[in-house]
Amino acid sequence: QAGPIKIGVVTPLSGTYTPIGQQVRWGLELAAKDINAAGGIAGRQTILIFEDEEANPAVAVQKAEKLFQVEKVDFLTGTVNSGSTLAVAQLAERNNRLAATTVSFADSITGDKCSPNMFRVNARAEQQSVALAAWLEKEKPKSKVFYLGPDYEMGRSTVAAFKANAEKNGAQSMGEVFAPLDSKDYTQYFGQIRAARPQVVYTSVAGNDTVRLLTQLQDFGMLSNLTVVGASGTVTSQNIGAIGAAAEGFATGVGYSTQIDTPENKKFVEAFRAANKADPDLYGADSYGVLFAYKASVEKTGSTDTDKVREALRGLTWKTPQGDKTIRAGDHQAMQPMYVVRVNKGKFDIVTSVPADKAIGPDACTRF
Amino acid sequence: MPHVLDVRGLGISFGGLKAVDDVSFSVERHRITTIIGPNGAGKSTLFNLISGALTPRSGKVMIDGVEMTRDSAEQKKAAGLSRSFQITNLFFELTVAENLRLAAQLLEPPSRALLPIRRSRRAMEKTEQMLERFALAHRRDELAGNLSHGDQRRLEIAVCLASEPKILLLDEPTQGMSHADTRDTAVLVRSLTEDVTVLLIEHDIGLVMSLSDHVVVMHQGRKLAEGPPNVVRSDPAVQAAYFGHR
Amino acid sequence: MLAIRGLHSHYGLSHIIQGIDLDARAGEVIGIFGRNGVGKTTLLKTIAGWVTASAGTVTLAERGLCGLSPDRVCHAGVGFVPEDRRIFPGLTVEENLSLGLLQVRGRSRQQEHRAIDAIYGRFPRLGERRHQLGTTLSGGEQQMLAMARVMVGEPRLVLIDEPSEGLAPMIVAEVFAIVRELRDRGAIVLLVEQNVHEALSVADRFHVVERGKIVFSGEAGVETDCTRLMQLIAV
Amino acid sequence: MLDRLAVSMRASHVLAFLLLAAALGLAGIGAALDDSFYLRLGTEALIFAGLALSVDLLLGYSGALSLGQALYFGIGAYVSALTLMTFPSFWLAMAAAGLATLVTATIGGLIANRVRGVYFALITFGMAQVVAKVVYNTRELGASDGMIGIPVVQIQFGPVAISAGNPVGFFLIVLAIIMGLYGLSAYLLETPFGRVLTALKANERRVPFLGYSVWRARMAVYIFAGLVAGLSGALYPVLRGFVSPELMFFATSGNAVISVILGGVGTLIGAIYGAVLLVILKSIIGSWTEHHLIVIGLLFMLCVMFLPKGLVGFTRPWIERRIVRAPSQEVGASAVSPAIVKSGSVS
Amino acid sequence: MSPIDYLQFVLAPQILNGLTLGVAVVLVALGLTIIFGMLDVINMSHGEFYAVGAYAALALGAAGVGFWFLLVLVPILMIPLGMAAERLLIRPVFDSKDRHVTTLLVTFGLGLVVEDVLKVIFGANTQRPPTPIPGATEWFGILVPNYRLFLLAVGAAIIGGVAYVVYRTRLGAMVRAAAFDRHMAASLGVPVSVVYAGTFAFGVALAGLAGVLLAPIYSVFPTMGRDFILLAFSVVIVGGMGSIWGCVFAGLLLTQVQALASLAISPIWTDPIVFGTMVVFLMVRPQGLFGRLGHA
Ligand SMILES: Nc1ncnc2c1ncn2[C@@H]1O[C@H](COP(=O)(O)OP(=O)(O)OP(=O)(O)O)[C@@H](O)[C@H]1O
Ligand SMILES: Nc1ncnc2c1ncn2[C@@H]1O[C@H](COP(=O)(O)OP(=O)(O)OP(=O)(O)O)[C@@H](O)[C@H]1O
Ligand SMILES: CC(C)C[C@H](N)C(=O)O
Ligand SMILES: [Mg+2]
Ligand SMILES: [Mg+2]
Repeated sequence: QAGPIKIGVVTPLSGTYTPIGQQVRWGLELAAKDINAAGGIAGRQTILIFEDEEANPAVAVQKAEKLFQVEKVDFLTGTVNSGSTLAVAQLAERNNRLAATTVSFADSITGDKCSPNMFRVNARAEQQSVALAAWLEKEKPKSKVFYLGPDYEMGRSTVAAFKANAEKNGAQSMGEVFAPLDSKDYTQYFGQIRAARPQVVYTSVAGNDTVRLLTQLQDFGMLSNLTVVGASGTVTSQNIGAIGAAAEGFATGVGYSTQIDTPENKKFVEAFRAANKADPDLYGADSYGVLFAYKASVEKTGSTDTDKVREALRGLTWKTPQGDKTIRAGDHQAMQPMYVVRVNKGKFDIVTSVPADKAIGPDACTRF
Repeated sequence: MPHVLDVRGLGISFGGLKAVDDVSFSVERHRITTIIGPNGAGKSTLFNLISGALTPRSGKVMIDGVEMTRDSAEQKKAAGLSRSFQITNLFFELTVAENLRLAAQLLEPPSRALLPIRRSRRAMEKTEQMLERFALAHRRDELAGNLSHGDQRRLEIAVCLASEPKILLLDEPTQGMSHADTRDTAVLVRSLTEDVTVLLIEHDIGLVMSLSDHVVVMHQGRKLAEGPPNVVRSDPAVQAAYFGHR
Repeated sequence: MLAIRGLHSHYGLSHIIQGIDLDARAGEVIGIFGRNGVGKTTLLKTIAGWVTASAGTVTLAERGLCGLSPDRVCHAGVGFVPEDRRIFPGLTVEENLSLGLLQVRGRSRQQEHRAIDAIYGRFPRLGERRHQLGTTLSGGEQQMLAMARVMVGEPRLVLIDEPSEGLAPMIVAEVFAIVRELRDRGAIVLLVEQNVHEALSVADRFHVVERGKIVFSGEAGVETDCTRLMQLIAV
Repeated sequence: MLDRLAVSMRASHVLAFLLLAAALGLAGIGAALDDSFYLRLGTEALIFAGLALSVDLLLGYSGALSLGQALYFGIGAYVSALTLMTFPSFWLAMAAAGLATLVTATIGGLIANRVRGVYFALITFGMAQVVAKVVYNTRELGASDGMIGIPVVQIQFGPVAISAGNPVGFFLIVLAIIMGLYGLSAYLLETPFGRVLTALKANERRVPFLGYSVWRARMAVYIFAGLVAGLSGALYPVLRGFVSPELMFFATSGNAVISVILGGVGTLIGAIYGAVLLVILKSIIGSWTEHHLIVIGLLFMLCVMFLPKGLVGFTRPWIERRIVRAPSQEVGASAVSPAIVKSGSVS
Repeated sequence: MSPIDYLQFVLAPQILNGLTLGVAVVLVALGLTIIFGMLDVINMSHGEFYAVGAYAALALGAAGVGFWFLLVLVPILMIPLGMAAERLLIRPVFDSKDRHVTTLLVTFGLGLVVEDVLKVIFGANTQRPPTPIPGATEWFGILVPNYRLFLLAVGAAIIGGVAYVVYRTRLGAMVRAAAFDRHMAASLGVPVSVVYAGTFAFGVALAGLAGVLLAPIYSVFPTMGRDFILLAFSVVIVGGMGSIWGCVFAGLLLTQVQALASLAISPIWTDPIVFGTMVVFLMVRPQGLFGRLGHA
């Protein structure tokens, strides 16, 4: 059939997750522009249809249903909350359409709650942890680690993944604490942290929460003899400015950095900056990449038929600014090279990297 | 036969103030007993204690010989005690007829509570009867809050009577009524005694004298005197405390 | 000094005050009588600015009061003691009283204290209960407080709605003594009362209201006027 | 003889029939066009209308503002979800949810009915907050991710079965249930018990002196409202196939309150109109602009300020006048006629 | 760890940090309790006014206005904003029967609008003004940032000042009278319109001041208004509406409950515990710790 290809985007455009939704939007818009400029997907123009999910799974599902049934989108992406992603995955199955997340971390999405109709092109908690834990072992062997995660499934999942990897590498766990989302004052956990006398703090709080956590750690003079590492969403271009000096030395395992030294990435960063007056972060980059995966598989099969595209996506390898990504057929999780990046003078420097196959971790999906 | 209402050593205090202090008296069936006393003597507080609006610190309230001191207002109401309020206390956002019917609904057996209200014939009839009797029929669908003060006072009494109580406590019923209405109310109260025992608080001394069978005088929370109207009136202590020297 | 001309007012569509004319000189007590629901309260509320007049004028000492907000009316020298007393809940007796001081601007703290103390002197019971919440006072005490609240100011016109309502004879006498005192200070008092006999003992003149109009006016001292009054209000 | 409330309720019924007719029309059109999104959106709107209805029962009649009604909605949803996942029977899920909300609403009522006014609003808010957080932290209930995998059930009506996945069929079932709940609520208000509820709102302190237990009346209406919310909530997972703790959050309770205000407090049918309108409005405005908060916020403000009685409160008097038809008494004339006390008429 | 160490390094700092959070919450709750307790208006947009204050501080600070000057300037700038909000939104619905509900909704709508407008103007990303008073002070091995000490002191001064105005001046009585009975208050000479607008604006200005003071600690972003608001409402209730001392006491109490529960039980249960505490308080003492029933 002719006419444009419609991509539905259900992402938070209001509320706490707005900054993430914004990166998703910018990444996708840039990708659509680039694709359309180069002749579209299989010769068809690509249009994006955005819906605000308000970081609420109930809203996400309703909006996703609208995109599937009224707009008849061919493909859906954008969900940020792991809860929304899981609910949308189920909806995609019931509507026999495909969806992908470019943000959610929770391992369960491509693990025990995997769905034949859901793909993940970003790095899950496990992948982030492998690279970071390996680096940590080299940097600070046998270190004592304290974990501070946000109190929801993503937080638990990231902490659990990093803990397992770090302990495998010989680190010692000194305690863990989960702080409610949007905690105002992290100083109330400092007592516990101090008491545990760790050398390293691992955290997976995100957005505004990170700003508070790191600046409060700094105010209380706790950063001086502490290495802070974290999940890839913890410090990003959206909050690094507000964190300021407190971000110095923060290290994370991530699938993307603006410093990746390839022509593709340079071009991408430049275009992204020009369009949005901001640096892309992992969400922007992963969202940019997802459209190319879809393009590749549609062009391979020559149709947008769900089953055919699914088959094409499984095992697909495609090019992104981050390098080549491959979707593992067994659980629909993208494999990608993982980088350890560290904040130095307000910028992320790549300090080491782990090849895609080393980072991916076991396939825990049993549904297909 | 026990007294219809018996009050024994009733007392309550607010902070340090003994608003009602060791008050005892009995009310004879089908008689009009009036409580008089200066402002702040504790008359309304006494009503509050009897009717269950307040729980006494000490003493007893007996209705028909049954002790009901600590029973709630609705339990006392069920035992046949109805009261009016000194400061008009109606359902201002409901119409006159609805005010009355709410009270009259009590006449229906509880099993009707979940049947359509149209089936509550008795309550409907009682409402109509009260509207007629208190000359409020032409205002039946007016909101109670929009009535003039005097009309509200009449409605207040009507609401109390609509549930056919055994004992009626009226706190200054004629307050704010015109002369004509006051006179009519007196006639009404007198006519009630066939079925009802009335306990009255009044300041209109003419009314008290002409209406009461028995008068209780309160002063500073205590009972100062008690007796037939003219005896009480000539009591020098009452003269000093209540009427003032004129 | 007080001149009311052709006053009309409405509640929604109901035409309550239907053309009232009334005059009074300083130091006069004017009784306003009538059966329930004829609009006496509404008349006072219209003067006080609670109800907007739909036509007519009210002039007090050359100053037009119609269309002014109630606080402006108050500052023009009008004190109002409404029928349900309207003691502020949650405010103590003293706080209730002290609000009455607002009518007069520019008094020193000391003068204000003196005004309050004078009130406590006249109503010892209010003094005793000065720190109690105003609404926990007995009915009579509340009436005293409502009158006292106006007396701490310097009203030139006092509107009093059924002040003897609910009061013991001794206090009723006290209340009417206050009315006299206000008159002696040179204030005009518009006194709405059901207690006609007592009211006639302080009033100089009176008007009978029916259906929002004055149907009869008389002098308190004139026997025939009083007889006519009793006929009119007692059916 | 009709009283004011009865006339108003009749006017509400007229509006209810209009809604019913419109809904049936929509179902027909939807079926003809093979639409499923709008039918399912309509179904969701009706489910939230049930929640709004329960808020209006409390607010509009007994005068108690519940800021935590989503608690019972959520409990209904979770219990229904858990039941469906172990034993996929629609009616069993409804029964289980109903029972669970009865029990929890009784407990909640015992707590909340100790206070009134603003305090009631806040205590209900607090209770919902506590339970929502507990669910949010409980991994057995899916914690923050919620639970997915609730099967699409067949809804048995004797020998016939309708799939919950059939948009028209399920829409009609939900329509029937919600309108049934509306009918039941409306009926309740037409009984003497219902009148005691209206008295609570008008002047609670006077009620005991008329011989009715305030506590009992408040408990009864609270539990009934909880049940209405719970049964509505039980429908949610059947429709969407998942539950998440957000269903219990303040936003859900708040939306229900807003629906009631939008539709008209104390009209019952207004709650339903309000909820339907709000769900549809949010869906439309959300797609139209990302700054939908501004639009919705302005809409609330304008609605409260210029339609203080809500949409139904605004239109209903018009219908009422048509119902009464008989010339209403001239307010102006009667108000000025003095109260004529026929001498002797009282004796 | 020895008990002494536990006391020194865990418990004592925990209590102290709870205290600064407590002062922050009280600062936000103060304006809320004044508007709530006196005007009987539930201002759901209070948090957004707090955000406006913070953004104003951020923007003016970036334009070179000094922190000390901001402390005065921002509250003053908030006053016309508060007056306008009162005039345009609160006044028209103030006399409706359900003042609680209508004002709650109107201000809720306002909050939504303000939040989105802030996002449009300043962007969605988090920002943070520099800490005005850097450095930290050490006591017995406990390190306390100087700015937090400053916050404690300023917070105490603000609370004292507000309490003076409300309790010791006739202004307080005028406001309460006007809230209870507009007509009667006016007839005693209370300029009711001015009083309403003034009280509301005062509460708004306090929210703005809290925004200036707290921005360096808690950072600035469009949804920051939702941050404190739930806790602040709980504080207002537990303390008793309109009661300044109740607000202070409850603010410090609830944050200590939170701090200690987070230590003794688990941080994830602090929210249920804090709100549970509120529910229990409401059941046992619905008028609040210092409040009076019938006051609102
Ligand atoms: N809730 C309360 N708190 C404190 N004091 C109270 C309370 N209720 C009543 N009082 C005090 O108790 C005393 C008795 O009041 P009560 O209302 O019973 O008087 P009363 O005899 O009815 O007077 P009146 O004839 O003026 O109505 C008064 O001094 C009053 O101030
Ligand atoms: N808020 C209102 N809305 C509509 N009508 C009202 C309102 N208040 C009073 N009325 C009507 O206006 C008329 C006059 O009332 P008003 O209170 O002035 O009478 P009044 O002469 O003071 O009577 P009373 O002696 O009973 O106090 C009455 O018929 C009353 O029902
Ligand atoms: C905030 C993001 C970094 C992660 C997202 N909330 C998730 O659940 O996976
Ligand atoms: Mg009394
Ligand atoms: Mg009157």
